[in-house]
Amino acid sequence: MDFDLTEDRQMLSDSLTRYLREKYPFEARNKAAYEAPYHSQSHWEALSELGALYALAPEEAGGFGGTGFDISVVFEALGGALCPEPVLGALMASRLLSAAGADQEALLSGVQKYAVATGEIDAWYGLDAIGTQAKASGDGYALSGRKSVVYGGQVADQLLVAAKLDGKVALFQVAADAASVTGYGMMDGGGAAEVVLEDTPGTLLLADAAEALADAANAGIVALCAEAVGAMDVLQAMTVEYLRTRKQFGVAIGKFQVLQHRAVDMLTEIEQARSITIKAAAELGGPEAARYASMAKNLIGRAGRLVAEEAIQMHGGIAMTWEYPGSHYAKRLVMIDAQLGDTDYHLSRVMAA
Amino acid sequence: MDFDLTEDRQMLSDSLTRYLREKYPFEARNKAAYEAPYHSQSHWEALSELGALYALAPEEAGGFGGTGFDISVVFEALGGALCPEPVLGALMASRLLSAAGADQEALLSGVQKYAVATGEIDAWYGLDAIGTQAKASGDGYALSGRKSVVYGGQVADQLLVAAKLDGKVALFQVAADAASVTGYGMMDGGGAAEVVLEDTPGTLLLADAAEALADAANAGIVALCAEAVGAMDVLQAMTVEYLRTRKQFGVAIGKFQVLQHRAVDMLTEIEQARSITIKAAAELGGPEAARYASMAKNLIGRAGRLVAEEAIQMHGGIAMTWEYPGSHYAKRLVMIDAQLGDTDYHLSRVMAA
Amino acid sequence: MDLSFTPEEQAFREEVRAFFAENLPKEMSDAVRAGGELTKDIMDRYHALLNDKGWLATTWPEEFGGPGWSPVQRHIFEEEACRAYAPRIVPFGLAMLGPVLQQFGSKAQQDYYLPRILSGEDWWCQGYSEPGAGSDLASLKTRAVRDGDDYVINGQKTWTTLGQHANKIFCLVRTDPDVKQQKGISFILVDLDTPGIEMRPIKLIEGGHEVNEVFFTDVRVPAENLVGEENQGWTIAKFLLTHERTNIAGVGFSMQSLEEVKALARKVMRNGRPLIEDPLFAARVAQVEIDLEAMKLTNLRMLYKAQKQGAPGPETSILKIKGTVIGQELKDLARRALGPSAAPFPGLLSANLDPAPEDAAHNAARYFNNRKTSIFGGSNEIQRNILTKTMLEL
Amino acid sequence: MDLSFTPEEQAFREEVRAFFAENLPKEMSDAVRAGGELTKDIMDRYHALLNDKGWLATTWPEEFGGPGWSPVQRHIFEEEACRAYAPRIVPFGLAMLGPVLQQFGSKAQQDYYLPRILSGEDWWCQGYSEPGAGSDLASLKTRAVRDGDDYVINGQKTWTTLGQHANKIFCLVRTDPDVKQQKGISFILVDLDTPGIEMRPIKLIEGGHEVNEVFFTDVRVPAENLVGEENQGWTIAKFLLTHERTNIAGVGFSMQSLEEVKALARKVMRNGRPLIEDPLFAARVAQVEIDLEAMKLTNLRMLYKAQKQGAPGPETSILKIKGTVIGQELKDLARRALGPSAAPFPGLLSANLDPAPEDAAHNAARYFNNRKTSIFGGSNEIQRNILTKTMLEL
Repeated sequence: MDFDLTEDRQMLSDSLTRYLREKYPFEARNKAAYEAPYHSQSHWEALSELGALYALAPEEAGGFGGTGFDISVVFEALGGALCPEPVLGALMASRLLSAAGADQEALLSGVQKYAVATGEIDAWYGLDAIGTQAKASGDGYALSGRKSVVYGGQVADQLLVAAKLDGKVALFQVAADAASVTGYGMMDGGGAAEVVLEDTPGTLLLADAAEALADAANAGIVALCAEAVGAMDVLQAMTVEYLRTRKQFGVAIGKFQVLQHRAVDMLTEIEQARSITIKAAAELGGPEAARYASMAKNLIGRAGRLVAEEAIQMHGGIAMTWEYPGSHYAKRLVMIDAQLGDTDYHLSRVMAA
Repeated sequence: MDFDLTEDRQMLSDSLTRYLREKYPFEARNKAAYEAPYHSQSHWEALSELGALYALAPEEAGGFGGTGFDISVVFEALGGALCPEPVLGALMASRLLSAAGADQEALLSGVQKYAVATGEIDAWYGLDAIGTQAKASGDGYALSGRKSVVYGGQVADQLLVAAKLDGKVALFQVAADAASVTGYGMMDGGGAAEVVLEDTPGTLLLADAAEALADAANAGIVALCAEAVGAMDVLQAMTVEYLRTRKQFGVAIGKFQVLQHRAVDMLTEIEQARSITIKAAAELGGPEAARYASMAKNLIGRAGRLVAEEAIQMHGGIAMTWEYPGSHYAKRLVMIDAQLGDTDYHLSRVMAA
Repeated sequence: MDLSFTPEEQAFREEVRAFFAENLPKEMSDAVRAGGELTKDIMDRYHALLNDKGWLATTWPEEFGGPGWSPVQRHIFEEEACRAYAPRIVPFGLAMLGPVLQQFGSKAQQDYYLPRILSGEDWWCQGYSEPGAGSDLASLKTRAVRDGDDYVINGQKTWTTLGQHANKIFCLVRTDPDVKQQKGISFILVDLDTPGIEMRPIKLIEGGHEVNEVFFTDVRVPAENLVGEENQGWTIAKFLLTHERTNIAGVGFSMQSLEEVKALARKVMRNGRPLIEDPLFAARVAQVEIDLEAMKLTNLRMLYKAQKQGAPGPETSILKIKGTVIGQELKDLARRALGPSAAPFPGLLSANLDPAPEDAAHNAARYFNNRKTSIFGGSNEIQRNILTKTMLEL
Repeated sequence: MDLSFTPEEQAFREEVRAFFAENLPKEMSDAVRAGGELTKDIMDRYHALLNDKGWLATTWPEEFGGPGWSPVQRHIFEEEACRAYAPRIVPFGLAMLGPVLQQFGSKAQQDYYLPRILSGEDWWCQGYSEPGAGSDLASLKTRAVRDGDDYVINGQKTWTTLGQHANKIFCLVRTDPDVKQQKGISFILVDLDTPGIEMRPIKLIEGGHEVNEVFFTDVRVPAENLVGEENQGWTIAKFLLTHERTNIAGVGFSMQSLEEVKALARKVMRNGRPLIEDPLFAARVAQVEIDLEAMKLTNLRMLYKAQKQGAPGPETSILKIKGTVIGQELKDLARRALGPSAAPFPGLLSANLDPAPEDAAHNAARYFNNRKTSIFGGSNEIQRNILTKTMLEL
């Protein structure tokens, strides 16, 4: 049993954290996060150069990581800085390309951006209800349907699209410029796209992609949970600092016992969130991966909302403003619940197990 | 719109409250509540004489009340004193006898005690799964099956038993001494019985009793909710008084802001509980009775648990003792949830509507 | 004990309902349903619509142009306005300054200002909060110094709601710095055109512009603009706080939200079936529906008590606490129901491309914006402190 | 980062598991499963069983007769003991007084008392709390006055767990009333046979006899029974509080409870189907299962940290708070699962008539009894105060 990071991972964590803090400070983050194209090409390249993408894939796929703990180290650092870059799409695409045995050097080097397009308006989280259809067409396939809220889709070069082929969910690679892609910004920063496919050509990667998509989702969940833990730590620290300095009725509000105990409850839930994220990371790739991913995503959804709402409430008005960084952390923590399955979806999965 | 009690109801409330406080104080209550036969015949008679039972039935049935507000006035007074007498059975039986057009003077005068036997081990709250069967036998009927946790059954003279007859749920009157009745005491005081029927003779009251049983349950729920409100008011007052007088670290613990705010949250939930009980009482007998009864029982279940647990926690060890009256209020408030459908059962009914 | 309304009250409800059905432009109710910020034009026209009917100043006595309604009638009016998806009446002139002037203002102030509030000629905003004093109003620092026939004001106000539309502001200012905090405060009326005033927008968490900062630099205001006596401001502020807090529980708005959530959950699909059939989501909805049903009664009970006693008691803080929690829970469900389609920043996508159903694109923004309700108007923590003192006497 | 146990640790787990499988009498595990109070006989025999194996004093160094386990081994042992439904080891002699004597006791005290704890000859109980001082230990009033070679003790202790089985008590007493509260306290060992001691049972909320009051009237205790220096008691008390609080999160017991709840929910019927198929109940179970799964890791993380640092940090208060909340939630579910059959007072009905399934008749009693866990050992409010100071530094 060992709860310390390996030296390599600690170095990666430190270098990412330092870069984000020094080179991608909050004003720059907000500009990239809320103005088209809802990310920053130069910071994307810098993160790639620091190895943030290579860390997401195992050696056999050309990376130097790829375990749950590699993923969580990267995303915890990203979460601490509310980094809006489309790294999640890269992670999930990397898992899918590995499953397909496809080359992914362009992905890991950051040269090509990938987005994973599974969700549809009537099929957000599961795969059963997917309506997008693929059919053979000449040498390849043609896809028709609409993919919604494709995270990172607004700047993706390549889309990995889940579509029904002969009744099974298959996976295709589609060049973004072959599809009708409408990008937009998000409530919590960063971007996504609506992707409309009309007999759009695609390359078949996996004819039966259910398992690979499940693995990619599990990896994505570990990433989102780690991102949330990173963001919660920062928001908790900001809140405690505010309690220490803000005065009302002549004393620091941190002297009010009610706020003290509520801050302790935040701390407790954050430690629980950290724990379940470690567990989900440890189980990633194993037979229990989905179960622990669901546990983690459920707990993160609850803890994230608690931390966000309590942080706002304890700050008072200031945290209701765009200018205060804490408000953006709160938004991210609430909105992260809707990605890759929300608290209720994952609770249902744990119930069914 | 008028939220005051009528003069008659106020007088009834006052006389019951005064009697219970002066003549049935806590030591007497505990003795009756926890020692066989788990009630007190003399107090039962006194309550009857004060009109507590006549108030539960309308004039056409020989009473002088019978509306939701009559019921809630009586039970709120009983709840404030944690009265263990089997009045709930009388109320529900009175509703059933009214539906059957049967005479109920023996019930309303308190001469005969009635208990309503619907619940079974595999069919606590609904009627669908009832396993007790009735069949024609000579001039009457014979019943076979087992009824569990029949509140007040330990001292009942008459049992009103729900049993399947030709596939429908019918209602029978069974003399208690014709059945195998095993009485026992309850965790929160008062008594109940296991009733085993083996070709036990019964008189048919209603061949299709579903509607009457639903009405009796709705009335019973109004009663339990009012009882809980009465008990919550007392436990809240005890808690606030304790906060005022108990000192730790040199100050009254009521000066700790955390306890203040939690006591306020108790108060808030009690006011909500009072409100929904009033609403359920107002709707009793009408087309929406079941819906509002379910709402009330769900809210009471949650509020009762909150008030009980918070009262114990804020008192500390003293409320963990048998000697302290507050512990018995807490027990009643928690256990009341299991009677006539718990929070989840009633939430499901609201969901389905 | 009788929960029914009188025949007169029921007739009144019918009258109000018919009025909205016939007179509220669809464009207004559509804008309210859509959930974004309302334009000044819509708010102005709604104001005029009610004023023409004589139903604008619902809390004013008839002598000043109010409709002379009982608290129950006002309650019915508010319920029906919510039911019709009417805009909210902007409260600063009508619900706040109006009663203050009627109670503390001079005859001249009443004669001049009250008609202008009704006509819409003046749009008032509120200068109470300051950057350093949130819930701790008594510590405010904005100074007003008497200089001849004027006061000269220096300082800063914040959280000034809809100040961008206003031409006037009423302020609490410190007129005596040497006495105990509450004692040296005055209540003064200021024209926003006066030189030395600068209003700057505050962008809120969800991106909206609803509140502002107001900076005062050597702003000269005629002394006749003082309301009541000098240093009487705290009395006026408390009057406003304990004065009937209309619809503090927000029951009507929560009923609106509940209907929206239910409609949405019937419409959107999750795991191959309508979301409302997911027992976990349905349980969340039913739970808050029950709490809201209880809150309706709690609200009426306190309304009844206030009507009997002539003024609401401290227990209205219960309405504030529980009412905002219910409202926030409903906004949470409305956001949650959308899943990922809650995430796009509203307004960037055309309706046919927006993954959220009609009228739901603002749901996430509304959830975040709505967090304010447990903070402003005396935070829920302050309300608990009040109840501790008044109801628990601890 | 590696969550797996070493091969040695896994082998140890197998060894412990095999030991319980082979040696724990079914009658003991049945009694634990049934959930009522355990008899002194069962507790004594379990004590002897572990002592014979050398696994009794899990936290003691080998020199004093401990097994020399690492914290991880102790954790594994506790998990397996829970898994086997073994009784709890009574902690007062083994987990509390033992370490105190090893740290602060004289050689003579160690030589005399430690073997008697292991052999079971002495059953210790704890004299800390007093009627006027719950969480506020420093305000204790029981006086010990030096008189020749004795101390004369007067006062009252309460919440003395299992004191009815004990022959000895260790007490915190005030030896100097004139100094600051914490400074005048001493730690002393008292034979319960000494004249002037009276022990009275306290009946608990659910009807059980688990704790007692102890009255001291002119009780003469030899001065050699003092542990450490006079007025050093507070140091010893703090040592005990910050000393490794074994299994404070109660993870093993909660895992036991979770399995019981699940088994029960598969067995009992509600609305015509097994309760576990009711989505609302299943959601409650899954929710607490997730919290418990996280708590397992939180527990291990803090164990790991303690092992590295040599002592647990203040963050163990998190284990206490969240661990008790999870345990209480599970007891609530176990009671809730029974519906009305939770209500009979346990022990009054024969098994064939009891409406509750086997081993579930005590579920309501256990729920109520378990409320103590968030009160004793430093209430959860005190734990939050500790975390406020130590972790938040507010």
